Amino acid sequence: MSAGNGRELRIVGFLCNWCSYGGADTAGVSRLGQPTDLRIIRLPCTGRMDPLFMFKALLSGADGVLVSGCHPRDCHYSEGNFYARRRLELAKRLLPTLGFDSGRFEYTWVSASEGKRWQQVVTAFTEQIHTLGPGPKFSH
Amino acid sequence: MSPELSYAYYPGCSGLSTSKDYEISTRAVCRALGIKLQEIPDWSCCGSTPAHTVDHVFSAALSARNLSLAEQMGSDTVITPCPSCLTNLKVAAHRMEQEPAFQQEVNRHLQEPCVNTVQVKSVLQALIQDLGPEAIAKQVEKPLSGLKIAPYYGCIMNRPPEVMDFDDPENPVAMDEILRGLGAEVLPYPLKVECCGASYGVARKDVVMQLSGKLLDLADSLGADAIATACPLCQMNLDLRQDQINAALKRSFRLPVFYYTQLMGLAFGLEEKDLLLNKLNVPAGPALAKMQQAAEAAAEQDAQTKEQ
Amino acid sequence: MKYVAELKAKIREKLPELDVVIGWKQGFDPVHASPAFMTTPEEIEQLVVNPLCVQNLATYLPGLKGKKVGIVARECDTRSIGELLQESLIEREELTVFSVKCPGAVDLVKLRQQVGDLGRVRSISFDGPRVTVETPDESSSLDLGELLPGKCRVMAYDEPVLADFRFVDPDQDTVCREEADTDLVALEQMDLDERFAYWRGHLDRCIRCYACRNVCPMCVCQDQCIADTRDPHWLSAETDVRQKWMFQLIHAMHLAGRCTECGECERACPMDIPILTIRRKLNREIHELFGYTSGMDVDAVPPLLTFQPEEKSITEREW
Amino acid sequence: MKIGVFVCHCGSNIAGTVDVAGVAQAAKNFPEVAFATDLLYSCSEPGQEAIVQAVQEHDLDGVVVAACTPRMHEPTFRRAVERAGLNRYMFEMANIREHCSWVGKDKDANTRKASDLVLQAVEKLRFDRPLQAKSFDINKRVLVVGGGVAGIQAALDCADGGLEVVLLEKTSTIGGKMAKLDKTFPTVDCSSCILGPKMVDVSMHPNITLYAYAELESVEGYVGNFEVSVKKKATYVDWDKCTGCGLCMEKCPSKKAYDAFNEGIAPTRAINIPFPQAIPKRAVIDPTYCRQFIKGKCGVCAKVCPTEAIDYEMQDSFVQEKVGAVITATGYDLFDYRKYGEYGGGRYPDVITSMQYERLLNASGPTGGHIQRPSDGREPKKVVFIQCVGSRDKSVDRPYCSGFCCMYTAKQTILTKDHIPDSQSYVFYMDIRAPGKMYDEFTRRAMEEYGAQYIRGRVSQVYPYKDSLIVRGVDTLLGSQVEIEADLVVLAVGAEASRGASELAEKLRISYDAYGFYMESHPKLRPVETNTAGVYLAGACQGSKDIPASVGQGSAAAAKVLALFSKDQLESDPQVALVSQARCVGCGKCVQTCPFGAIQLAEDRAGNPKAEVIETVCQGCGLCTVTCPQSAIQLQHFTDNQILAEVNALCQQAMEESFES
Repeated sequence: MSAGNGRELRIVGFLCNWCSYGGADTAGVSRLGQPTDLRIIRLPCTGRMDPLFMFKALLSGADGVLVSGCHPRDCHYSEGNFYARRRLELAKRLLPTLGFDSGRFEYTWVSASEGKRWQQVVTAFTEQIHTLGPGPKFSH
Repeated sequence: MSPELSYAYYPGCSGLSTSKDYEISTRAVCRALGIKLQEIPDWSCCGSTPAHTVDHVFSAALSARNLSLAEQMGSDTVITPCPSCLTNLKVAAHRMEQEPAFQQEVNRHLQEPCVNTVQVKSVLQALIQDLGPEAIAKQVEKPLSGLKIAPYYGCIMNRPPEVMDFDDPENPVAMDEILRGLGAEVLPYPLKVECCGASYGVARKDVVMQLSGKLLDLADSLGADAIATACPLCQMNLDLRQDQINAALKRSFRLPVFYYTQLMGLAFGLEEKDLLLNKLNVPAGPALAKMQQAAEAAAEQDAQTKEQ
Repeated sequence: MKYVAELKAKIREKLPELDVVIGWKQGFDPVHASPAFMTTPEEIEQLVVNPLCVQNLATYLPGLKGKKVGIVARECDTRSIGELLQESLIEREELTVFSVKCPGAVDLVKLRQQVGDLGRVRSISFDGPRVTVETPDESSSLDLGELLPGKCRVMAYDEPVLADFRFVDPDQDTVCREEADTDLVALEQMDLDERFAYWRGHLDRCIRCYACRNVCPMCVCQDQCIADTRDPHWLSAETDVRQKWMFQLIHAMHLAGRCTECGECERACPMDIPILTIRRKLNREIHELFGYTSGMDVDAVPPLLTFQPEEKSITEREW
Repeated sequence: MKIGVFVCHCGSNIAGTVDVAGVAQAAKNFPEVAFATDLLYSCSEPGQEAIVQAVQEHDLDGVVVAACTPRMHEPTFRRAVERAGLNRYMFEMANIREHCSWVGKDKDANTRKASDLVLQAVEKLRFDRPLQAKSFDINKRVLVVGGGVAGIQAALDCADGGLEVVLLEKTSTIGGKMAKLDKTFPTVDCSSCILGPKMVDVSMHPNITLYAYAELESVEGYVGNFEVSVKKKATYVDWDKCTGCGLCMEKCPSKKAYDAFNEGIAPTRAINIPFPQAIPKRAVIDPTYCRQFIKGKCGVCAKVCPTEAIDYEMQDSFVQEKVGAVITATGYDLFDYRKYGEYGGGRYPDVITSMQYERLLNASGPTGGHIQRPSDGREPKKVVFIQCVGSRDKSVDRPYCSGFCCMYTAKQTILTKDHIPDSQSYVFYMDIRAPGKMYDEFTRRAMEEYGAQYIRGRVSQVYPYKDSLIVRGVDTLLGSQVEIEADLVVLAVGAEASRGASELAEKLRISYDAYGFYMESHPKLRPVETNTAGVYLAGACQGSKDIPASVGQGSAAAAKVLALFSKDQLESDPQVALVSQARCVGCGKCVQTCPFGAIQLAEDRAGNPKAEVIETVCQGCGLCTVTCPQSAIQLQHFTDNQILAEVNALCQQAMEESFES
């Protein structure tokens, strides 16, 4: 179940502990197969997601970055994802100006019960990154 | 008044034969409402029943040919009065849209490939959605007051819903709205999408007797004066075979079965040559007379109130 | 400017109540003005206001918090002051704003392109839109409009955001103007690869002097900047382009919704890296998303420090 | 630092698709790793013991376990490393099961991924610091939201255990759905006879404060110290004066009010007490029907009330309560029977819901327990029951089984026969779900002793014909169409999340599933806990369930609260924000954004403003850390350095490749 044949690309995921990390667990418990490119970093909340982590990952050679949190209004901490949405949307919009395809970064909401949705998100995002190919190279 | 409505028009084979009254009255009503129908030149069979039971590609190609002709006319919408034609045209378009490979296969059979850009609607859908019930009601000169009608849509006008995408598939109301606008009393007719027996009329007449008999029975039990329908095959089973049903079920139904376009024409005050009411097997006379009586009674009462 | 005498008089009048008044004075050569920190009547006499006074003096305000400060500010400078007030980085009661109608500004990079080595300039004088530059060899007459820095061409300020005293010459026109942002337009005409190469090329030249940061009025972290610490360790001392790029992104993101586009970063950059473009892009997106322009309303809440449960302008992706 | 890495096989759960030994071998080369091995079941007693021994033998000061999700066993392993003498926060988990072995098929790819995840955990662990929990006082009162049978049970158990209980009920009486039922399955004993005494116990219990006709307005705080605001909706009757005599109801001239208790099967008065056994037995005015409110004049009830309790000017009022834990027992609502147009619910008066039927059966119902058709009051002889109305049907977004409809339908066929001996019941069903004690026997009795005819198949249409209803369906066992001329059709409507469940969840900060049912912490092992500390679930709010299961969960939630309150103090999670005084410039942005008010501005010795975190209030979300431009405030255990280390660990290889070309 690998998106695109050939070698893996490097995708870094930032997931909130309460919803999306749980959603990814639910997908695992249900054995919902996914491409293997993604590596997940657990955050307490998407409010902890500094958009600079995304830039840091892309500048460090990640080919794609995915952030997922609780659906708006369902944040375990009430408001974290509301702030995150503004910050992440803004950061996403800056990417093309810097020469990065904005499709290299996505943020979304997946609840702890939405294992199926998580599978869809991972699969679709991994396919998207494979379509874009490896990120731009820094050496001349 | 909204800008003039104009459609590519697909009459369908039965419109030229068994349901000539439907076809003629459809044209007459559209003319009265200012709707322009441009008949698709050199149209051919839609591929209904015989073709699609044998070969889906062939059946779709027959429909696609007509769609392709409509495209060449530069039209964006085809309308047809016949639900069977509607189903076939829509199923072909739907499947071609879903499966590009199927579209290619279909187009292999056609001289001019079908791009599949034309929308297909029933005349009923165009009347209710594009023109609207108010515009129709405005055209009424002789309201059908006092006429109790059971509206009968037939089984395929709205189903399957994902293809037909019009009205409620279990409880459609488009025709109800139009008839109500004509001044008729529209009965809540729960079997409005039940099967009439359809083309079993040839192979298993007994099935038609049962199924159509049930439809007539319910309409009768509700006190209907008439049934309104939108489908040539339904009309035929209910009207042409009403005597046979009576014989088979030992009943004595005398329910005229109108095309809803005939009723519209009546209310618009159109002439017999545009309605062909004489083509009905169960005569419309008694029902219309009843309506007449009701109208006269109402007029009398009206006059009395004025005197007072 | 004709109002300078009046301005000096007002500062003299107010000086006893103030710890310091910040303005400009003639610098070390004819083409440079430098910030003046006036505490005595003598120092007030040195005050000048002309298109060479290019520094945004609001930069000094957070560092003087707790003191009674007077500041000579052009319209665009008051936007920075507005933002600082909004973020409670300075106190309104401690501040006296001597608002002057901007006489225009000279981008010294552009001047150098016109007249060559600036060290050879003997004198420079201004007469409305004309600029006369004397060198040992020649005297040239230039159009001030051609010498304006980029920031004066994308946003026009007729009035200050706030002022205690206002100084305007009779029939003095607003010099800055609102035109297309040519840098951003040029960048947006490139494809993604070209843009990436553009920044990789520019940012590779960065020498990490942090002048852009030090001059920024909104960079209030200063000594505590995360570029200068290992805890947290956002940046290493490596000289590769990623570190430099990351620094500029940190700077830009920390200014998102706060940057007042004063252009000091770009002016101070010894390598002429077009870093203001990134900030302008962010500001433009913020305006589109939240209808917000930094610094213009002292009572507003910066858009990244608040939220709406339903964000009208954000369309999230469906999966 | 000396780090130990333990890679779990989890039997074949991980080892089946990950080369576990290979991962452990690779880990030996990771920075500061002094020991690495694989374990068959790391969470088992021998597994934990192996970790403890390794820590002591190799003098480790940090442990990484690569196994299942930390949401499952992080607490287990933290206790283990603590037993080994380490601080429990010197521990990280790599999730190589749910996020790796269970979702990837390619063993090589999985192994590489697992190895990356272990490196990531090691890099994070290198920045872990020992954290110490703080203790804080707790308020040993409990709030129970919902006065159905689950809430009643939870409230009584807590109160009997010595806790002060605040019980909140949305309607004007407790009792919930169970109070409406006539009999209960499988014993066919009278519902109000077994519930009634419990309701009385609630009203008499000295430890229970009951707020009926009240809702939860807001919740602040955290486990041990919640502050809740309760909205007492205006009843227009002063309940301190009202004696429940019912005179007002008798005299009220507005007789067409909607009777929610009787499911709208008959009207009630604009001022009413829902049923004679109501607790509290107090009257409420429904202003949508009251003439005083509609026309501005009437005042009959005010005139007849012997205690002058009527107050037309009454407004909603608010009460603040402090509690240490919350039990939500908000129950369920019934599927809207109008959604299946083909059954004619809402259009044909003789098509009713099972709950409406329950009211017709009930001796205290509007017909006095005589089954009468709503249309003409005639006693029905043929009753058709349609099951799974709003259950197990994707097309109406209700794919789940409601679990209790098969049973109550069987009960209703039995009661029908009892009430009308010459009647015949027909049941259209999909499958009979009767897995409880004595349940299957009960459905068999309905069929065999009471002669209910069970037809396996769905109904396609119900329509009126003359005086009766034609029910058309299919008998899938016979493979034929069925048509029954029925006098009454009863729709066995399924359960759905109660309306307003999601809004309440948002106030309590608990999760709910796609259908609005509250999420338990673990579907098997933590069925009454939520992921929000101090908030527990009881009854059908967590998922459809019958009375015994609801009562059981009510007691279980009470036991959880009693265990929580068995200590005088709780330990706060030390994974909270910490301010670097040196780096803070006192701009107050963190104060502005903190959702909990956990940060305040204080002055340092020099009088400079500095942010200060109230540790027991901070919930550890990390919003402040991102807000602070100079990163002066760091969420411990999720510091910038830790997340950066994880990013670097994951990107290292990619970075090197990027420079190759």
